[in-house]
Amino acid sequence: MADALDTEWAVRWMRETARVVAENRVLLINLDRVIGDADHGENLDRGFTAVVAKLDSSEAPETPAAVLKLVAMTLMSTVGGAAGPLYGTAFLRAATSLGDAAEIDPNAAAAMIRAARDGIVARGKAEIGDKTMVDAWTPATESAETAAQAGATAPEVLTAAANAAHAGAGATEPLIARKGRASYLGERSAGHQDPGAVSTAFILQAAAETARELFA
Amino acid sequence: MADALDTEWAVRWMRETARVVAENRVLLINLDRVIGDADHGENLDRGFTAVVAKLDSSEAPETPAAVLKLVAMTLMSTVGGAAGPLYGTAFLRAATSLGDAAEIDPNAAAAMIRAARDGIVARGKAEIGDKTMVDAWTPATESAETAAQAGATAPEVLTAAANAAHAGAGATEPLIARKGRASYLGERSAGHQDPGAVSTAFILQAAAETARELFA
Amino acid sequence: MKKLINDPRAVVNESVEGFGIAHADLVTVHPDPLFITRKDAPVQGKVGLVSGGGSGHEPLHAGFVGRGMLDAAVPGAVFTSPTPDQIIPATTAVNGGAGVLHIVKNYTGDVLNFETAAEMAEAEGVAVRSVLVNDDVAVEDSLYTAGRRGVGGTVFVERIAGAAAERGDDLDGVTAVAQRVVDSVRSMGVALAACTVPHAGVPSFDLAEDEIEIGIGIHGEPGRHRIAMEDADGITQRLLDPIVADLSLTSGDRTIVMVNGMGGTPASELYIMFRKVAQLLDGLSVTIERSLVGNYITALEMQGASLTILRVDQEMLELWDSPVHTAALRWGA
Amino acid sequence: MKKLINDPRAVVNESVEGFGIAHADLVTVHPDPLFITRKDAPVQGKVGLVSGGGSGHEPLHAGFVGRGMLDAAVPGAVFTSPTPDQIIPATTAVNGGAGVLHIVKNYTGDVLNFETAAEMAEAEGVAVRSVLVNDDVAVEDSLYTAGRRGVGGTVFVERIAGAAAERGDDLDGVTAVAQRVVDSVRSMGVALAACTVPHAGVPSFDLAEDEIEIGIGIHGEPGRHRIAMEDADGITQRLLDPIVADLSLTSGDRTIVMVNGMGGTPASELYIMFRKVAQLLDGLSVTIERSLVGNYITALEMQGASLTILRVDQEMLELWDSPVHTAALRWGA
Ligand SMILES: Nc1ncnc2c1ncn2[C@@H]1O[C@H](COP(=O)(O)OP(=O)(O)O)[C@@H](O)[C@H]1O
Ligand SMILES: Nc1ncnc2c1ncn2[C@@H]1O[C@H](COP(=O)(O)OP(=O)(O)O)[C@@H](O)[C@H]1O
Ligand SMILES: [Mg+2]
Ligand SMILES: [Mg+2]
Ligand SMILES: [Mg+2]
Ligand SMILES: [Mg+2]
Repeated sequence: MADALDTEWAVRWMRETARVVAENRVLLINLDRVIGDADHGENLDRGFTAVVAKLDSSEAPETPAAVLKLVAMTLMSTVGGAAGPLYGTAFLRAATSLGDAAEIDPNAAAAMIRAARDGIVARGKAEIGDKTMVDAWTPATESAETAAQAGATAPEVLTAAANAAHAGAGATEPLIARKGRASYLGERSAGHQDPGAVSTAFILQAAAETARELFA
Repeated sequence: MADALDTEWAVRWMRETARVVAENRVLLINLDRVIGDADHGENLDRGFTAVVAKLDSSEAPETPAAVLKLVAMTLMSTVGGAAGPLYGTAFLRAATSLGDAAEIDPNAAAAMIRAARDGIVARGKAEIGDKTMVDAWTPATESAETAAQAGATAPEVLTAAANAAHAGAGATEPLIARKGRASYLGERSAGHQDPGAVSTAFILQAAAETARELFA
Repeated sequence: MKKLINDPRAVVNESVEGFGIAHADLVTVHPDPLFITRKDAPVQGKVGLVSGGGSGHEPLHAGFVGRGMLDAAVPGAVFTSPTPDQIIPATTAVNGGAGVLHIVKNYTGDVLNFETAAEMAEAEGVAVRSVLVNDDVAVEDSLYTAGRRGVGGTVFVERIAGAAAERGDDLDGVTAVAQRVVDSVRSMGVALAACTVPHAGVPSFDLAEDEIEIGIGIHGEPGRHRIAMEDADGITQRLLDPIVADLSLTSGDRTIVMVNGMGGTPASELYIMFRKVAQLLDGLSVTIERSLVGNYITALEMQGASLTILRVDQEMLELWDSPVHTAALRWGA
Repeated sequence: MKKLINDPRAVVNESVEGFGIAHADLVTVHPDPLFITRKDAPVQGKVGLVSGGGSGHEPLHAGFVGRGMLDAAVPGAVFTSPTPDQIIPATTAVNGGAGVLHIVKNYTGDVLNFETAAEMAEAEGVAVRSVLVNDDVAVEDSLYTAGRRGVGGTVFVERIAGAAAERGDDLDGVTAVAQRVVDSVRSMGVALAACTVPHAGVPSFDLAEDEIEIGIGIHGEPGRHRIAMEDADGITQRLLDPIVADLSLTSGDRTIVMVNGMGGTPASELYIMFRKVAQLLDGLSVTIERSLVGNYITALEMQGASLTILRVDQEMLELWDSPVHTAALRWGA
């Protein structure tokens, strides 16, 4: 199937995520510093560095789902904090949604994003507008689904998701946090983007870019 | 006897010392901060404030020696640190040297300063050049004795002492301390005046000024 | 940033290693995954107590591992809750057959990671209960928020639940005592200066020479509001008032009081605050039965302090007084 | 300057007052002139131990008043040794008929004030001996200088001499043990940032972001030299080497090690240093028999640490291990 995403893509996605997270480590730390505890970038960098090490050292996973499951387990056991279990759950649910398919078609891509998003909501109980990563995942899910329904390719679905996630992350700036660490600041949390929403946008952007590159 | 110093002078001397020390409290703290522990001005201010309170509350002492003895006891019990016992001893020895005389003639004034200086040396074992208050008291003693021998008045004797003390304090600047707290800095103690030498100069200056005023 | 550290990423491992050497008579350090257990764990027939959280709050939690307090501490990265793969083996390692209580400070990360670990430890056959410490009155509590943070009250929960476990209470009993402490303890903190997270390298927030942050937590986060600097008595009153109100402390109440340093505050200042707390509570005819003044739950080298008050009944007091032997708290043993 | 204080001139009085309330079971605070005695002083037939010095080094000395350690502590103003009129009544108050030992840190002020007090207490019929603690290897010692400062070693002298007194040793015996500790203990310190004396209001010295002071004392004074910032392992080596050299520590020697925080250093950093000390001493086949890691003798909120090593024999070790019950050090009681 043309433009379908395979195991190789999943591996590239994760390596690219690791690169982008490392590159933006300080940015994410600083976002978290002003309304949180200054560790989000460090946590994700530690986690995705471990993911890459795991990918380098283990046998190549056989399906996209196997890749995402490996990522889920690695993040769960190396990230800690709020982001560890949330992203861990997200990747685990995403893996489950893919089953043992060898390739990911546009609808599967959208379903994967929804599964990730629903996993985060199930674990974290945040609603849209609470100034969390959910504010990036939710519009990403909706845009991905709209794109898939409109007949977009898988890379296009992911691109739609990434763009929406970026917009969603930007839109967290004026919000007053009601979940996570930023909620302790009350009104003082307004005026800054949520670090988890921003990292979500980076992750989905890595998905879109690696997908586009693979079919360029 | 013209120009002889009496009990009233001794009281004025101490009140003026208290005023000058209070005025130079921060200066003395700062001198002590760079090569010591930042308390000399605070210590002396506490001590001389207590001296004034004592003079205000107790019956007027009957002799100059009684004034100086009251000062000695008050400094000893309120100043602490190195300066407390050293100045305490100085004023005690000075008092002793005056006996129960009602007035202090030029020779007695010089003898009083020597007694104070010898008391400090006996307690602190510092030699000239060790960068301590001894470096102010020693030239003060010598100048006072020279002036007295040359027939100076008591105010003139004290003025000679004060001037020499100021010069002596200034001359401590290049020295490397061998006694007191500044000695811990080794060569780093050079380049700063010794706080105790400077406070000595203030005390003797107060003596000279009050003496001069009384006979102006 | 100047710190007595080597690689910022090795801070937790190296410091726990040093802790293990210094307190080899009390604890065993399990290096990978990292957790600390009391030397004689598992104590057969005794409920095991496990707590943990981000590092940077020392002596919490490792300093409270030992007889009469925790069986295991699970340190995460600095200010980052630990992961389930640390919490699970810590939990099974201290299960003496009577089950394990997780003492969890109320932060999303701690809650989620302990939740996962509890689930998986249960799956391995360990009976696990949890209590959530949420004593910080600086934080608004509502159904729609993350709720109050767990701060100083944690020390009280660990001590008193630890005593109940040592006494032989069963899992439900220990859990009930722990919950009773949670329900009766409140805290509030102040910062004069921020701390610097090693991997971040810059202070968590900036305060002018004449400003302080009221209502800070223990993670270098800014507080609820910023006010002009005040004297110790005024600040103490600001910390005490919301606690008294929230606990509805009234004449005749008995308390244990902790004046806690955030890491960079001289003991003398903590005692000046304690003096004022004693005066104010005395004015309310509230009794201070016991007290702790010192660094018990810190935020690296933050300058500031927190006040924690536990309303006690006779049983809690007796549990408090029973022997405890840990690196940071010790009496009767 | 931001501090949790009220009037800078009331710091010592208010903090000691708070200390007295918090530890009312252990100590009695005598307010005017100010000194602190153990609750049950004078202990009949026991040698009394008195120490004191400038305030700002808490928990030293008041935190070490109690069974197995000091009978009285005499606090001066911040960084200013106390006056004879405080030391004399403290001395007579703890004389149980067996005489009193003054433990004096070697500073001109402390020496002179304790000297005067001892003379006057003797005149009142109390047998008084003194030991001078001078353990700081950063300071050059010669006949013509004020000699070495007394720093961390003081804690060891107070503990071990306190144990000897509790054991029933007579005045000469306790003095001899104290002197033995003085002869066998050495220290060295480092500062990353200065402290601010309350009445001065500005930091004692300025250090650039990449500089540290080696060989500092406990009074906010600058050190012997300033070097570029290094990692914890490197700094630890710099503190350890001169101590090892001065004590001529060799294979088979037994020690008690203290890694002490200066007031503003997180516990985690102290444990990182302790880890390195343990590695280095292990490399020399020198044994660490016991250790203290924490804030025991501070310089207000100074950021930094000091290392103290005592070479012990079996008797000192047994005295060390005997029961002690003070606010800051407690075991076996
Ligand atoms: N309840 C929640 N639901 C969804 N996301 C959350 C929740 N709580 C926190 N987050 C996300 O986690 C991010 C913080 O992650 P991180 O800094 O790694 O963990 P911690 O807050 O434990 O330090 C926040 O920016 C937010 O996006
Ligand atoms: N051995 C000594 N002999 C003479 N003067 C001394 C001696 N030691 C210290 N001083 C004087 O004492 C001064 C310091 O006094 P102060 O700061 O009040 O006491 P401390 O050094 O105990 O903090 C020094 O500047 C010095 O002039
Ligand atoms: Mg964070
Ligand atoms: Mg001084
Ligand atoms: Mg965190
Ligand atoms: Mg001094």
